[in-house]
Amino acid sequence: MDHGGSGTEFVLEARGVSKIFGQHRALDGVNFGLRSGEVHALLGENGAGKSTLIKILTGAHQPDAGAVVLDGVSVHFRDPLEAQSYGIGTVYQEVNLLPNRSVAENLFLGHQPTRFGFVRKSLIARNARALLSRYGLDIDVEAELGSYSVAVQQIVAICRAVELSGKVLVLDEPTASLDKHEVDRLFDVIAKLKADGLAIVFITHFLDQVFAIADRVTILRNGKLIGTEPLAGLTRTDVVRMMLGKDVSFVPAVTGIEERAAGPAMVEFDGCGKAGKVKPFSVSLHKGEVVGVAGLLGSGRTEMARVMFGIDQTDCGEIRIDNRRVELKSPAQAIAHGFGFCPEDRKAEGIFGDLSVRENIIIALQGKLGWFRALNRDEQMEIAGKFAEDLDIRAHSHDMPVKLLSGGNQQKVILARWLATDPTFLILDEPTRGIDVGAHAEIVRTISRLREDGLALLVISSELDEVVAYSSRVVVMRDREMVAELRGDQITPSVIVQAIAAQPEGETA
Amino acid sequence: MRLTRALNPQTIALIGVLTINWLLFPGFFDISWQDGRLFGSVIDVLNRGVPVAILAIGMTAVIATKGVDLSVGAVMAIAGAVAATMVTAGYPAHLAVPTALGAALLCGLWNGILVTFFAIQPIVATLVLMVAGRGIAQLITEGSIVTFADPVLIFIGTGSFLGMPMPVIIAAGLLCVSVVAVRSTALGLFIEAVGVNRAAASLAGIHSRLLLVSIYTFSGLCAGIAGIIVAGDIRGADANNAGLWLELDAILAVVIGGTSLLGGRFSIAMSVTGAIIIQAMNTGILVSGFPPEFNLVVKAGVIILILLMQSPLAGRLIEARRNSRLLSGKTS
Amino acid sequence: ADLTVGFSQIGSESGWRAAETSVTKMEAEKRGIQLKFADAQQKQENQIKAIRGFIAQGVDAILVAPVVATGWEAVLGEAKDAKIPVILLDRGVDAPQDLYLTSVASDQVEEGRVAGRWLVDAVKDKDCKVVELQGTVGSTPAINRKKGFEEAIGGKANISIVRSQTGDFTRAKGKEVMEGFIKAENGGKDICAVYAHNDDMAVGAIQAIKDAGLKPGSDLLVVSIDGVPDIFSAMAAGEANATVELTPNMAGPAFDALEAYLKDGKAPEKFIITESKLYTPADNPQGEYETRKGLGY
Amino acid sequence: MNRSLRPLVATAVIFALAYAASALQYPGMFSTRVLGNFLTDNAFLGIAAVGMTFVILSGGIDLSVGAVIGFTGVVIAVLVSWYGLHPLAAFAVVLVICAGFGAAMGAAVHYLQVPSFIVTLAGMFLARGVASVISQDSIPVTHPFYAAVSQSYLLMPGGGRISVIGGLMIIVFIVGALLAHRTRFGSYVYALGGNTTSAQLMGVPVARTTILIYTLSAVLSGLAGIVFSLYTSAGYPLAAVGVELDAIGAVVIGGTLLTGGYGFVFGTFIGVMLQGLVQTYIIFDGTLSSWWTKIVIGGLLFVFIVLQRLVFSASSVRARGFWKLKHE
Ligand SMILES: Nc1ncnc2c1ncn2[C@@H]1O[C@H](COP(=O)(O)OP(=O)(O)OP(=O)(O)O)[C@@H](O)[C@H]1O
Ligand SMILES: Nc1ncnc2c1ncn2[C@@H]1O[C@H](COP(=O)(O)OP(=O)(O)OP(=O)(O)O)[C@@H](O)[C@H]1O
Ligand SMILES: O[C@@H]1[C@@H](O)[C@H](O)OC[C@H]1O
Ligand SMILES: [Mg+2]
Ligand SMILES: [Mg+2]
Repeated sequence: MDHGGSGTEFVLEARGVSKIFGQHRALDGVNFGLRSGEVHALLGENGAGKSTLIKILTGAHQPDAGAVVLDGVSVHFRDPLEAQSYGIGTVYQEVNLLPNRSVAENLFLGHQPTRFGFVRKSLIARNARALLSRYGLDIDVEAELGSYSVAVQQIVAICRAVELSGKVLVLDEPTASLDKHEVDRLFDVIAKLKADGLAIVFITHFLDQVFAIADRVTILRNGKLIGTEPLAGLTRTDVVRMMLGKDVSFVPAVTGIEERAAGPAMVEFDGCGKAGKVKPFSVSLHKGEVVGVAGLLGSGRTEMARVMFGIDQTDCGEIRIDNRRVELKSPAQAIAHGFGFCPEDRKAEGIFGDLSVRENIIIALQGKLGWFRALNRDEQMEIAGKFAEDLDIRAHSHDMPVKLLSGGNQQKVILARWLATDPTFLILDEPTRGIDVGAHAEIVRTISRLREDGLALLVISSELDEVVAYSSRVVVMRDREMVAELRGDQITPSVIVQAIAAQPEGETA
Repeated sequence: MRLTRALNPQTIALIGVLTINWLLFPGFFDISWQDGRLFGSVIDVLNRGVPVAILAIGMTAVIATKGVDLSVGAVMAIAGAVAATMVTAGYPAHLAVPTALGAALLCGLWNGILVTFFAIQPIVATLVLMVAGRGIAQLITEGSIVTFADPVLIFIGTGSFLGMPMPVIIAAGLLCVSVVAVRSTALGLFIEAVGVNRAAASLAGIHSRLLLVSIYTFSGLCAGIAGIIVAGDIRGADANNAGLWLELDAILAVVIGGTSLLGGRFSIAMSVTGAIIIQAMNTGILVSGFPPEFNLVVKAGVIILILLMQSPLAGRLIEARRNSRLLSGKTS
Repeated sequence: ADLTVGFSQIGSESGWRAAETSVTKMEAEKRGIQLKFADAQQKQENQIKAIRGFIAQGVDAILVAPVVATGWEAVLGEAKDAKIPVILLDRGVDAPQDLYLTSVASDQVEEGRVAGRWLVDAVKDKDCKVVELQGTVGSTPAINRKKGFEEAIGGKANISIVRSQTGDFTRAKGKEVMEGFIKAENGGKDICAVYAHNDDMAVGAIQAIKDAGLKPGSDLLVVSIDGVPDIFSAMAAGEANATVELTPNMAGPAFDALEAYLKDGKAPEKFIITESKLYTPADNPQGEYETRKGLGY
Repeated sequence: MNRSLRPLVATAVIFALAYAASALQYPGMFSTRVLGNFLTDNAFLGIAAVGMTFVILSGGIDLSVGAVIGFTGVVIAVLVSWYGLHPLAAFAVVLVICAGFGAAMGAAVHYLQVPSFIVTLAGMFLARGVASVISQDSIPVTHPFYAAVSQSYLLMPGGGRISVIGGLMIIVFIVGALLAHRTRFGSYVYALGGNTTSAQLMGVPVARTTILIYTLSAVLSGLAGIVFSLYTSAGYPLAAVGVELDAIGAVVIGGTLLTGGYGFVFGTFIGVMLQGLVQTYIIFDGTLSSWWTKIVIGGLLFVFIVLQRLVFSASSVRARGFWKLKHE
């Protein structure tokens, strides 16, 4: 299997790599070469095999066939540690480092400087502060990582990988939970590293970002290599076609969906809020209406949704459904009223990793039916099959554990779970995060379809293009407070950005 | 498909242990009919395996939710003590048995509340009752072995029905009831969901607290049933020794049965099989005539073997071979 | 004469021991002795802690029922340095004799011998296969009672121990092990006698024998040690044949010796050996049952 | 104050208060003698609990502790009394055996992916079993070295003694604390307890660390066995039954989370001392029957855990703020 030390233009290379999980061929004879001083975007649909490929390149998985070649020499990384020792730094997808340890320790774990065998804590703290300040992050590096937001954690993960990468930096969807400002900063860093001659692999589903920084792209589909090309000659449509094998009309450029304020509201949150989490807000939704929620990271959007779904109980105001006052003390009660909620943190709050796709889809419906009215297997199969088809969920079997699906497909499973309960009001928190262009378009289409079917939807999203595309009203959050409600002509990206950024009245910058 | 599912590691292990028993003691499978009941070593394995099997039924549910119940041995002692002291004090068995079960239920409820509402880690929460519970049992019996002659209690422990020992009938009944309860309702799915991801389960509208409390209560109830059987068997409540260290056997049975200590997928029937494997091993040691000082070594050896068989490593080795076959098949 | 005496008890693992504890408390009360009781839950380390605690409190004397024979030298030395007399109850220790005032105990080897001699007399020249239910593996009474019994049947070619397993001194294990023995020995028909290291196991074994359709006491002889009430009621019902009494009243002689010593410095005998009395159905088992019933067995 | 230290400080305060309360009731408890006894009597437990702390920090558990203590004692006694080996040589031999035993358990946990609960349960049966196969009887160790060790101590004012084994425990705690909090190995242990997958992807040598953790625990159990053997001058296969539960109790009372990733070695020290305090209090009281002793021990365990829970959640609610409480 040794391909020998013949000269090569590549720093790191995959030659004919295959990987099989169970019955499923996740990678099939893939070749991939990475040059020094380039940003190489790795693209493909959810489940195309991108993460699997980089896990093989960095020692987290072993290939079933083929070879990994470093500087022209075939290597067998036993584990990521070994890859690190060759100057390969990696941010894996959805890996949250160690929430129980300090930021500083997370940055330097495995290569802390020591003296007489003892770790030099203050030196590490100093280095950590210095490192993070390059990303404009000024936080207490001795506090637990878990006490920071996902965004901060993501930046820490990137810093750590950069710090480790003498040669190669691998970033698997590093920008999924960053906002624009932070993404820009990351790109500055990447540009600098590239200038220093590092080879950088960059995985993302944001094509804008690809066109902003990538030099070459490699595209995978169904575990097979479709091609590697310089980006210069490609258009968005080319890339999408290569990824999906067909053309996709991306987010339809409709704006200003007419409001359905006519008639009584179906759900009303009137002055609801929770001390310390989200200030009182008032939102009402009609049948067949999508309300978008915009705001910066940490502006309190998720907290608002949690109050709406009865996870946190409102401590003021009142909630009305069809003009009748109701109490929401638990998600179960909310569900009984026809609510549904796709949480933002898919892994921690959404999926049941070890349960099957089928069970993941029917669980909320079953929860609604109760302990005794159990759906039998055939009914479950039928429901799962229907929604899997509607949402185009790609799983080779509905009995496989959902954790083995790619991220995007997991997201669709959760959406299917709520659609199966036949909801009247659906809350979606970042439903398109980490989802490929095809699926993205599909989810946006689904949202529009659900609206037409008469559902009320509240959609939290950081992607303004998307918000604009489906919302009939947009609620803007800032500092845990609802600061604006935009409608009609106001629903444009620029107005929303303004609303997000404006200083509250009476305050000066 | 059917066949491969029947040939799981547990069944193989059980067959293995029984075969060894038979080799060591050729009369192992002899069964005779005596005084209206079946009589033989295999019957003994079932009958003696009952307490651990019943504990394992409750323990499976607890473990499936990512918990563990260390107090079951002590709860057995409490239930036995309550039943025995009541019948010796002149109460009829139809009052004593429900009271004993009620006491066990309360113990389980207590565990459930500690785990759910105080959010104490299960192993520690139940450690409290494991330590104190035996004291409570002794408090009830005032330290002595309370011997009784109540025919109902004795029948529960030693009677027979259709030739089968009463404990086996009770365990089989409990097994059926609980399997039906979890599999023909959505309970099983909910238990697995809570064990796999409690946060997500709550968001999906499952009443996870109620479920957890019920499951610990059920585990307490199982321990109570086992405690009454054990007391009835020896016609007395031995608060100090009843159920001593049985929590470990019950956990072992569940793990041998293939339920992960990390929660999630579970099989009550397999846990009961695990209990029978453990008892087959114990009975094997008894009839084979090994010197008693070897008991623990033999037990350790068998456990290690079973776990080796079940280990994901074994599965992975097979998978790796298959994958390389798949790939080479492709190139050729 | 307000004495404070510390008592480090092993635990409460058997009916006999529970009785010993309650008799000790009764004896202390009778004499106006203040008893500080510490239950060691079967652990030697806890007993050592308890003795150290008693020394730190400055009690007038210490009673110990040592869980094992070894390992007492240091702590008994400390008691000696503090001039606190120590009396051993029911089990002995491997330590220089000047470290304790006296030891009140049965001769456990003799208990085994008494049981063995009874069997030898009972079976005469008949062939007899014996099954043995041992106490907890490694415990002193188990080791000694096995030894004594084997000595007593040693010269007899017609008596042999065919199976021996541990029943952990408990009824439940005694019953389970006996069931196994019965299966292994031709449905119990080949067994002529059961020797149990304590009565609790014998009580369990009797039930197993009955369940197998045999008659304990006649089809199979049952001999055991302790003399707890339940074995007397079994004897009264003709289901047990002999038991060797181990008196739970070790504290009585111990307190007598202590009081005499404290009054006029009279050193008692080093070893006060309680009688290992044999009881058979001829000894009014029902009466014995009644007298023992209230002693906390 | 560092927030993560709060549970530790709380535990220490609870201990101080409990000790003060018992000393008020029984003035005899406030003496260097009793303090010295605390150290000596709990030395073996403390040493074993240090190993247990590492295992629990990594998210595992070690049920073989008590059995390894018993096994070690028997082997030492056999080597010294039957084969005439010098005790120090015997110590070296058993420590090597224990290291191998621990490494095997660690390897099983890692490579076979069997939960540590079960691996170490099998280990417990094996160690106890082998010990009783070697000898059922307790074997006295009579050697001048043993006598010398048990007669050497530091005298404290007031007549209390710091014995060799008590001192050894303190050293083990100090070394253990340094190892856990100041070395790379220590940070790997916490990393495993935090999230094994993340740890592995971050380059923690998971296999090596896991094996080392169980090796460390077994070696410390072996050391505890040596201490136990010095303490009782004997080897007995049934010695130290259930010590693993006491050790787990000490670790947990000391503020280490059983799920791994959080805790302090020094907390375990306080946990051990608290348990010693409870026992000593019960002995000084002297009126509790066998059963009340158990009930009181269980009750106090409950009280300490609940107190700790309160302190822990108080410290986490405020600092973790809004976005961590989600997971309920
Ligand atoms: N450990 C595993 N066991 C079984 N199947 C797996 C495993 N990991 C990944 N897969 C499968 O391999 C395929 C490729 O997954 P991979 O995570 O590489 O996709 P991806 O391209 O990174 O997708 P995404 O954009 O959603 O992150 C998917 O079908 C997935 O279900
Ligand atoms: N990056 C951060 N830095 C500081 N505080 C944060 C950060 N992220 C979240 N928070 C805190 O969490 C609170 C609510 O967060 P929440 O998750 O509800 O916000 P969000 O708008 O939904 O953001 P996201 O899009 O990340 O989910 C914020 O008010 C803030 O105090
Ligand atoms: O039954 C008794 C046993 O429990 C005790 O430990 O020692 C003496 C025995 O007779
Ligand atoms: Mg991926
Ligand atoms: Mg959010």
